[in-house]
Amino acid sequence: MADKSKTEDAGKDGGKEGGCGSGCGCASANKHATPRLDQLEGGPWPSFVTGLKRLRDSDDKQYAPMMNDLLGQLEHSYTERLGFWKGGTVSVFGYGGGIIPRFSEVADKFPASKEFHTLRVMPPPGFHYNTEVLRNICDIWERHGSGLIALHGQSGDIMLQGTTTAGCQKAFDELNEIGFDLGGAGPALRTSMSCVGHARCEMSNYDEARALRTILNDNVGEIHRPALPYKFKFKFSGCPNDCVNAIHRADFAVIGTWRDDMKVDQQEVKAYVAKQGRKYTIDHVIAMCPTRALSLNDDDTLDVDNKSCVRCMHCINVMHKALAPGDDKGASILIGGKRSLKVGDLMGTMIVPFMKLETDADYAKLKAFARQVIDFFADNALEHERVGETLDRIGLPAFLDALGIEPDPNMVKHPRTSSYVRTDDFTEEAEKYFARRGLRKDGGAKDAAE
Amino acid sequence: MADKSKTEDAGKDGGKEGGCGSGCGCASANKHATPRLDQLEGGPWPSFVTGLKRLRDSDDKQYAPMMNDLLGQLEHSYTERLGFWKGGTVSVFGYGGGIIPRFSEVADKFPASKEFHTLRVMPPPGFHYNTEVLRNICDIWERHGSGLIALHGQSGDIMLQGTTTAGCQKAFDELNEIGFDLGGAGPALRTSMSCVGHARCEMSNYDEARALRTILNDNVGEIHRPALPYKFKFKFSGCPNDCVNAIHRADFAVIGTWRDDMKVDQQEVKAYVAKQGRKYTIDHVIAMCPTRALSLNDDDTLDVDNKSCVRCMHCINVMHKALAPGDDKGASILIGGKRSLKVGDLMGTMIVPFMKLETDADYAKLKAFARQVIDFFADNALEHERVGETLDRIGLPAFLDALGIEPDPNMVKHPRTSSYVRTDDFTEEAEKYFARRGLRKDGGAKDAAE
Amino acid sequence: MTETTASLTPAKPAAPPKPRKPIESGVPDPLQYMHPIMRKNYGNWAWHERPRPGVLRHVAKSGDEIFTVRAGTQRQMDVYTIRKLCDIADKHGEGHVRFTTRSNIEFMVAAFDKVPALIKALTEEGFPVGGTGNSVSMISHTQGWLHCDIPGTDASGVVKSLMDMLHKEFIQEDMPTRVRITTSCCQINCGGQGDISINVQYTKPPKIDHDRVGNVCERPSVVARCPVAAIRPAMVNGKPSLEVDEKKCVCCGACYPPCPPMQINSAESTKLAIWVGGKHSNARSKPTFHKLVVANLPNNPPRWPEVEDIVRKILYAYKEDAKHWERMGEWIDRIGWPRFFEKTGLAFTKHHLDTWVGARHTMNMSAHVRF
Amino acid sequence: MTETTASLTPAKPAAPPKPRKPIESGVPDPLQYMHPIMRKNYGNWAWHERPRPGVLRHVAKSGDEIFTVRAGTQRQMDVYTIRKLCDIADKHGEGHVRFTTRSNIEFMVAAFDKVPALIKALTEEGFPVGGTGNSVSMISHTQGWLHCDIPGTDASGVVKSLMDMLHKEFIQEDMPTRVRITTSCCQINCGGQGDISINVQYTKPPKIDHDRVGNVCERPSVVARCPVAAIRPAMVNGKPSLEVDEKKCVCCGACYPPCPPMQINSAESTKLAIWVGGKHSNARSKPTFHKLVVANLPNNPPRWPEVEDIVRKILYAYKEDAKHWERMGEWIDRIGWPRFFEKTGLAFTKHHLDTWVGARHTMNMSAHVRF
Ligand code: SRM
Ligand code: SRM
Ligand code: SRM
Ligand code: SRM
Ligand code: SF4
Ligand code: SF4
Ligand code: SF4
Ligand code: SF4
Ligand code: SF4
Ligand code: SF4
Ligand code: SF4
Ligand code: SF4
Repeated sequence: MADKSKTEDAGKDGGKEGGCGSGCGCASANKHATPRLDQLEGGPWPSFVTGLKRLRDSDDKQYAPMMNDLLGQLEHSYTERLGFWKGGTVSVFGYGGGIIPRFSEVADKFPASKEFHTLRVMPPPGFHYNTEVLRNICDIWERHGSGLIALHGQSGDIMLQGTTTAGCQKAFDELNEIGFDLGGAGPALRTSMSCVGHARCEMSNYDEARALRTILNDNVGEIHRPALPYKFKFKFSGCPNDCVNAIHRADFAVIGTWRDDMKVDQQEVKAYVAKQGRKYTIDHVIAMCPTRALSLNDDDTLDVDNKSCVRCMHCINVMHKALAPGDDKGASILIGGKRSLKVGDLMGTMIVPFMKLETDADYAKLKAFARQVIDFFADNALEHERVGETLDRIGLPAFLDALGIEPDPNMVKHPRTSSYVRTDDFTEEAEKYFARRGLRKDGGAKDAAE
Repeated sequence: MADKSKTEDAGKDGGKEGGCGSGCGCASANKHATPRLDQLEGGPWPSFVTGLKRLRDSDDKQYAPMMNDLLGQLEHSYTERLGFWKGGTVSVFGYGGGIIPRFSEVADKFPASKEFHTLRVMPPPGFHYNTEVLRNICDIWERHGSGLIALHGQSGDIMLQGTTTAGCQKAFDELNEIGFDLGGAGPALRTSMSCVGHARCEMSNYDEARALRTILNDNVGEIHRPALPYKFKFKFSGCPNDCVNAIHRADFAVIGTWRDDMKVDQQEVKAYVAKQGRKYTIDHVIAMCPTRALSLNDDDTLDVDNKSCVRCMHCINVMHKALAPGDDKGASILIGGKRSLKVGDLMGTMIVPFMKLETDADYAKLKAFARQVIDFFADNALEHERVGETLDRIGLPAFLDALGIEPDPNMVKHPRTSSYVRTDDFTEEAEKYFARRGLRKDGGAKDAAE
Repeated sequence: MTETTASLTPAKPAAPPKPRKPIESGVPDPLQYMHPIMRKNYGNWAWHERPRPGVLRHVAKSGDEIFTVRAGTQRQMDVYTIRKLCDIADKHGEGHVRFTTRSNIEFMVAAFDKVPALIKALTEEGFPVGGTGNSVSMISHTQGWLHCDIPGTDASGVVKSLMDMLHKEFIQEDMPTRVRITTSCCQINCGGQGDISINVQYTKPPKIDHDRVGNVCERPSVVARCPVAAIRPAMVNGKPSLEVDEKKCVCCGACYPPCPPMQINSAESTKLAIWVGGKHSNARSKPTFHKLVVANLPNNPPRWPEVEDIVRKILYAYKEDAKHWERMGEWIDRIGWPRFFEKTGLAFTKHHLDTWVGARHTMNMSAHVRF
Repeated sequence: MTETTASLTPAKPAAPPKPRKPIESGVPDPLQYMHPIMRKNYGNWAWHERPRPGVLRHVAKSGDEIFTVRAGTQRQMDVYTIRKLCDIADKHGEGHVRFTTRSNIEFMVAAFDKVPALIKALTEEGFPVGGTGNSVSMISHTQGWLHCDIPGTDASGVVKSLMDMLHKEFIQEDMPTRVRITTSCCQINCGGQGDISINVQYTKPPKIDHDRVGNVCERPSVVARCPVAAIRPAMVNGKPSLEVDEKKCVCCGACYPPCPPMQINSAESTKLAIWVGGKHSNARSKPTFHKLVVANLPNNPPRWPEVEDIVRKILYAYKEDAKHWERMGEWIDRIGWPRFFEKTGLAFTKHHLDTWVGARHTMNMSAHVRF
């Protein structure tokens, strides 16, 4: 009861909280008053409002007026509780995408920010920078844009937020000269992300940055000239911890894993048990393994049933001095992750249980498979349909068939429970399986990229 | 490979296996030869064929000719690999159901068994008999039927298999006189089953037989005069081990459970660990608890987090001298279990998390709720639709609404993950919940039967 | 109260009046037939143990004990068999028996000293004693050619063949935990879920006997029965009949019971499929449906050797590898489906990939993977 | 090779030719910007530890070490802020930084002795040091009123308000395990899944501006976007427009982006909902979607106190009760949803019961129950 009633009238309090701690020139004549936004300047977290005001107050800069009206429009939104931007079409010479155009619906009140387009610029994988390149980007954006930069967008772009149509071209040209290129927007291949991985993480099972650049740079046309049925995203995580959320937020997720046994240092295991205690170890490691693949021996050493282990990472995360991934490294590929539009949220489906990623040939194979999936998508998806929806619509058997991938039990939680299927060719299909097993060693995975 | 090829030509061998060990008069003129069935007389398991022949060979009995032709038709099926019965309509005076009529499609070849109807007779719950009543049943069926009895059908009936239309009435009349009644068939309330439970099982949480008879005998009309949209089955298990498969094989499953803490005898726990060993205990009890509600202390006593325990029974099944259900006993009610027709298999859905079953009033409440659900089914199900399909079609909120049951988190694995729902009355619904919590102590369960 | 006096005192069978009005006595009271010790300690049992396979010892809170001897039957019994079991119960038992969910018979006696003689008599008469604890119990089965109007095979025959093979596993308790096998003689599957299920699987769309449809079938309701809307009304050589879109048809047979002319069965196309991992109990994991592992096995009476062969492979792979208390499905959940197919030597094909409504929920939408 | 030489040597900005042909250089090579120690030990790290909140120590197989200091930012940064961070990196760090998936900035240095000064400088300049290990890291957020064309609220403002409240939990490592919070400013939910997610939830069907539909919207494709087929073309006062069946409409807003005149937002009806238990990692449990816990919270800028209040309740119930390594959803899976609603004091309503496609898969079809 208490909380509810609070919820009821907290609306009022809302206004009172915070307050403007910045002592900025809110009142001054030529600047829009921003009483609501001002309340977002107090508090310990860095304030985007204070940043916007800094830009507004750089009177010598070309963007100052634009940012004054931008703040005016934003305050207007905070007052009306509505947004006031509409889309449109803006692009740079030679490209069809990469810009998110924004035209104000209240330009009459706030003319200087009537155009406020965003450039989506592809970052170096892993978001590595040196201060020099960051300063260069700032300088360019100070000359041709609003001075507002988001690091980074949820898809990984450097988002240069707020400029005119002319500014888009100028900013892009200079960024392009220092080695940056536009990312994706609209029905196109989108900007990608990869985790820090190889650069600084012991869990990493393949070179994420290399995989990302191998695929994306092989398909720049699909990024710059939107011609797909709908957006398509790649994401790369070095292990199943999935630090870039690839499984849900990528149409094509490459997630590192290993095929051989994990590495166990029994001395470190004992040290861990000695430090944490048996009961703690049992409850937090043994009992938390999703497949009961771990067993603690009476001498405080650990049994690992590597055949039952599903590479979830938990025990390695917990005992990362004692345990580590194996040596036969590569990645799983999951296809079809997306947010909820139309059919509901989808996680990616396991399509390639294992693809070795070590040699040039391995990466070439990955590149070819990525291209094959993009082509499938271009040819088979309905308008505004994500590949996950296509898979869901035509079913996994038809999807695998189209890609020439053999069914593998790793693709499913479990085989069908419904008897509603025509199985008169079951025996032939079984023969194919036995033939495959006879010929190939590493199951469905290998086939995938062939 | 090996197995496959075997599968291929094993068909031939099939014929060779077994062989007739009975030395029965297969050859003799007036009896049908049954070379294939004869092969089912060998082997250590009791043979139904030998039983059928015994009946055939009881020359003094009225059913001998019928059973000769029955064996003839069955052999014919084994040869043609097809069935040769068709349905029809047969019933006893005053009832519309309870008989499964069978007319032969090959009566020309096997005239004596051209009618071979089955009486479905309701057994005592728990299938308890004394030899006297069993002998009485045999005598009746010897006079008026084939002498073939199945104990029991998958729905629990005593199946008196094989008689004429006239025989049905005679057999029923005599059975009815000694206290037996026909069970269900067609779109009607069906015969029910309950586990041995209270009669001989320490896990039992309520009087299964009483619950069964309370509900079924309150609705005999629905059993005998099929008038429902489709079949409706009740099943009763004394605990979540569910020894009568209620959860999948009943439209209305009553499964015993308890609300308070389970009972723990730490001395017996220590004895168990001492006997089985720590590692074994950790791997087979602690790590097998579905909700990690168990923790083994360093002194070999057991911590049970009863709030997290889901009453799965595992630890109690394993350590049944050390652990036992609590004292606050009753049952959960799950609705909608069925086999796969049309929509695919359904397990029952948790609708009443807990209904106390102890006093006369408790059982009266159960009876009233059962009646309410049957009425809902009669009024709302489409033709040939099971209640589980109705629930699936209209959705759980509408279903609960119709029954006046309040939503309870125990009804779901988890709340919705889809944002596609209109929630403008969320606050009012929340108020109702808080009001309920204010008024009632034991959540949604109590409401159910009110 | 719900008791019906009529059911309490068995009346001497009289010449039935015609027509006789039924006594709607409903479900009889079990207490009247129950062993006195069970009646006395009804709802007050303390614990149990298994002195040996096939024998249970239940101890009541009162300290009373009751011993149960469990034996297998053919379920479909002739009156002579039932009387023989009664004789044994009267001679070596105490006149009280019960049947289990799986058609096993149980003899209850007050003291252990009666058990050996009981076991001896049952064994001599060919009733295997077992089915308790970690054994393979009786296979739950259905009607088949013996009685049903829509069967694809004969359940009793399949069960007899398999139980002959499994006899050893029935009389000993040598499995990781109790094993539940089921069979069904058509795709309707009255036998339900099992650790291993042997069910008929149709492999062709129904062959329609157009001449009979008009008279025999209520066409709208047949159309309504099809789960994939593959049936449409049609005129075939002048007669009102039905047509099936064979591209859509999933060969489920649902149209056959309401319309026998839609012949789903044929000696050749009616096959058997084997499923694993069905479970009703709530112990540890939630109840689950069984999953397809092998389809297209020949319907090969009288002993279905190809079925026996596969069941043996699956059962013994499980027996060798599963941990105590792991049901078939839980064993597979631990070791994974890839390993299940390796260990059993069975094939994984496109048909194992779910295509039914909600198939998405059976996909592996995680990076959990096994090698 | 996939390397593009163009990306390797930064060229002095020249007056852009008009029109200038783009160099389709694609994704730049990160090695050129990477800290030398990371480049040297690329792919050869051995283990790591956290000397203190906000600081990571990674040890390479070569024995090399690198220390990382992580700090929070507002993501939407003005160039002055970015330059200030560069100044700190040049003065106290080694000129190399990276950003994380959650818009935190990381400063890499070769030796621990540089760490204290770095932390001091960052803290003085108002950049909270933390976000590592068992902390509440930066909330991942989206565009909102600041830039998007369809927002229901302002993500940056919601995040700033919440991070002010969570500052303490960001700079210390006091949670059961790492906590991931997300926000989204419309139901499209660019912010994705989170342990706790704060998302816009529309509560009314779109109000249609019939005068504009004809010109602005491609009607067939709008009709096609509706997940429940609630939209049909219609003539409204003589003009071609669209109609919504409000009985069917689930207020998802999918029709709004392709057709702005279908106004889904309003100051009153646009609300916020809170979801919990989303998870992407495969650690222990498989990745899961977040689940609805509270809807209909007022969209109350500039500080959304009602949202803060609920987030606090949930977060601290979790903090008190969860075991180490249990993510929000795993904690709830263990204690159960009934207890979650008890401990947080939140309401369970009919709206929590799934009604979307496949709802059946979210029902409790077992006897597993909690009291
Ligand atoms: C900018 C960004 C949010 C942010 O502030 O970070 C964003 C902003 C928009 N997203 Fe998004 N999405 C952004 C990452 C995402 C993500 C997260 C990710 O990529 O990891 C998702 C979830 C994953 C996915 O792809 O499903 C996402 C799912 C969507 C969807 C729903 C797609 C679906 O199938 O459910 C839409 C709607 C659509 O595509 O029609 C969408 C559409 C949009 C649009 C274009 C709205 C529109 O239709 O006009 C937004 C433009 C806002 C603007 O003014 O810039 N955005 N969007 C993110 C891109 C920045 C960048 O390029 O780095
Ligand atoms: C006799 C029995 C099999 C047996 O040999 O034990 C049986 C036999 C038939 N079942 Fe069944 N079912 C029998 C228990 C079951 C069970 C198990 C249970 O009740 O626990 C099920 C699964 C649970 C369920 O109810 O779904 C079952 C699911 C079906 C179905 C599928 C229902 C569905 O919704 O999926 C049908 C088809 C139908 O109802 O249209 C069906 C239909 C039939 C019919 C009536 C076939 C027909 O449509 O003509 C069979 C009559 C055979 C005969 O000649 O006696 N039988 N049937 C069982 C009843 C004996 C008894 O009364 O004790
Ligand atoms: C007699 C019977 C009940 C009846 O009213 O007839 C029965 C009796 C007992 N069951 Fe059961 N169960 C009986 C059918 C079942 C069934 C249904 C079935 O078999 O079709 C199930 C569900 C199977 C499934 O999940 O599909 C069943 C699942 C259990 C379980 C849970 C097993 C598991 O781990 O999943 C237990 C617990 C255990 O094993 O300790 C159990 C435990 C028991 C106990 C130990 C309970 C007790 O303390 O007395 C009983 C002695 C069992 C023994 O054989 O050692 N009983 N039990 C049934 C004997 C059938 C038979 O002849 O084999
Ligand atoms: C830096 C970063 C990767 C990057 O390229 O930017 C990163 C870095 C690490 N992650 Fe992560 N994770 C990062 C985002 C993520 C994400 C994505 C996200 O936050 O949006 C996830 C998935 C979250 C989810 O499930 O929705 C993620 C799930 C994990 C997990 C699995 C946690 C779990 O139990 O579910 C681990 C394992 C662990 O906690 O030990 C992990 C472990 C780690 C380790 C310990 C790996 C290592 O050995 O270096 C890294 C240091 C973490 C630390 O803070 O102590 N990282 N990590 C990201 C930092 C984000 C931030 O600033 O807070
Ligand atoms: S995903 Fe794995 S490899 Fe990549 S950063 Fe996270 S833990 Fe390291
Ligand atoms: S990685 Fe995960 S699945 Fe494998 S053993 Fe460790 S905890 Fe178990
Ligand atoms: S269901 Fe429970 S109570 Fe009933 S017999 Fe089985 S174990 Fe005993
Ligand atoms: S009954 Fe089941 S859930 Fe409860 S503690 Fe025992 S094993 Fe765990
Ligand atoms: S399974 Fe099919 S054939 Fe067998 S009894 Fe049931 S309905 Fe008849
Ligand atoms: S067999 Fe099944 S799918 Fe095929 S037509 Fe008949 S009902 Fe429809
Ligand atoms: S969540 Fe919605 S409003 Fe926010 S950025 Fe994404 S599309 Fe725009
Ligand atoms: S809001 Fe969603 S459901 Fe309603 S009309 Fe628009 S698209 Fe359809």
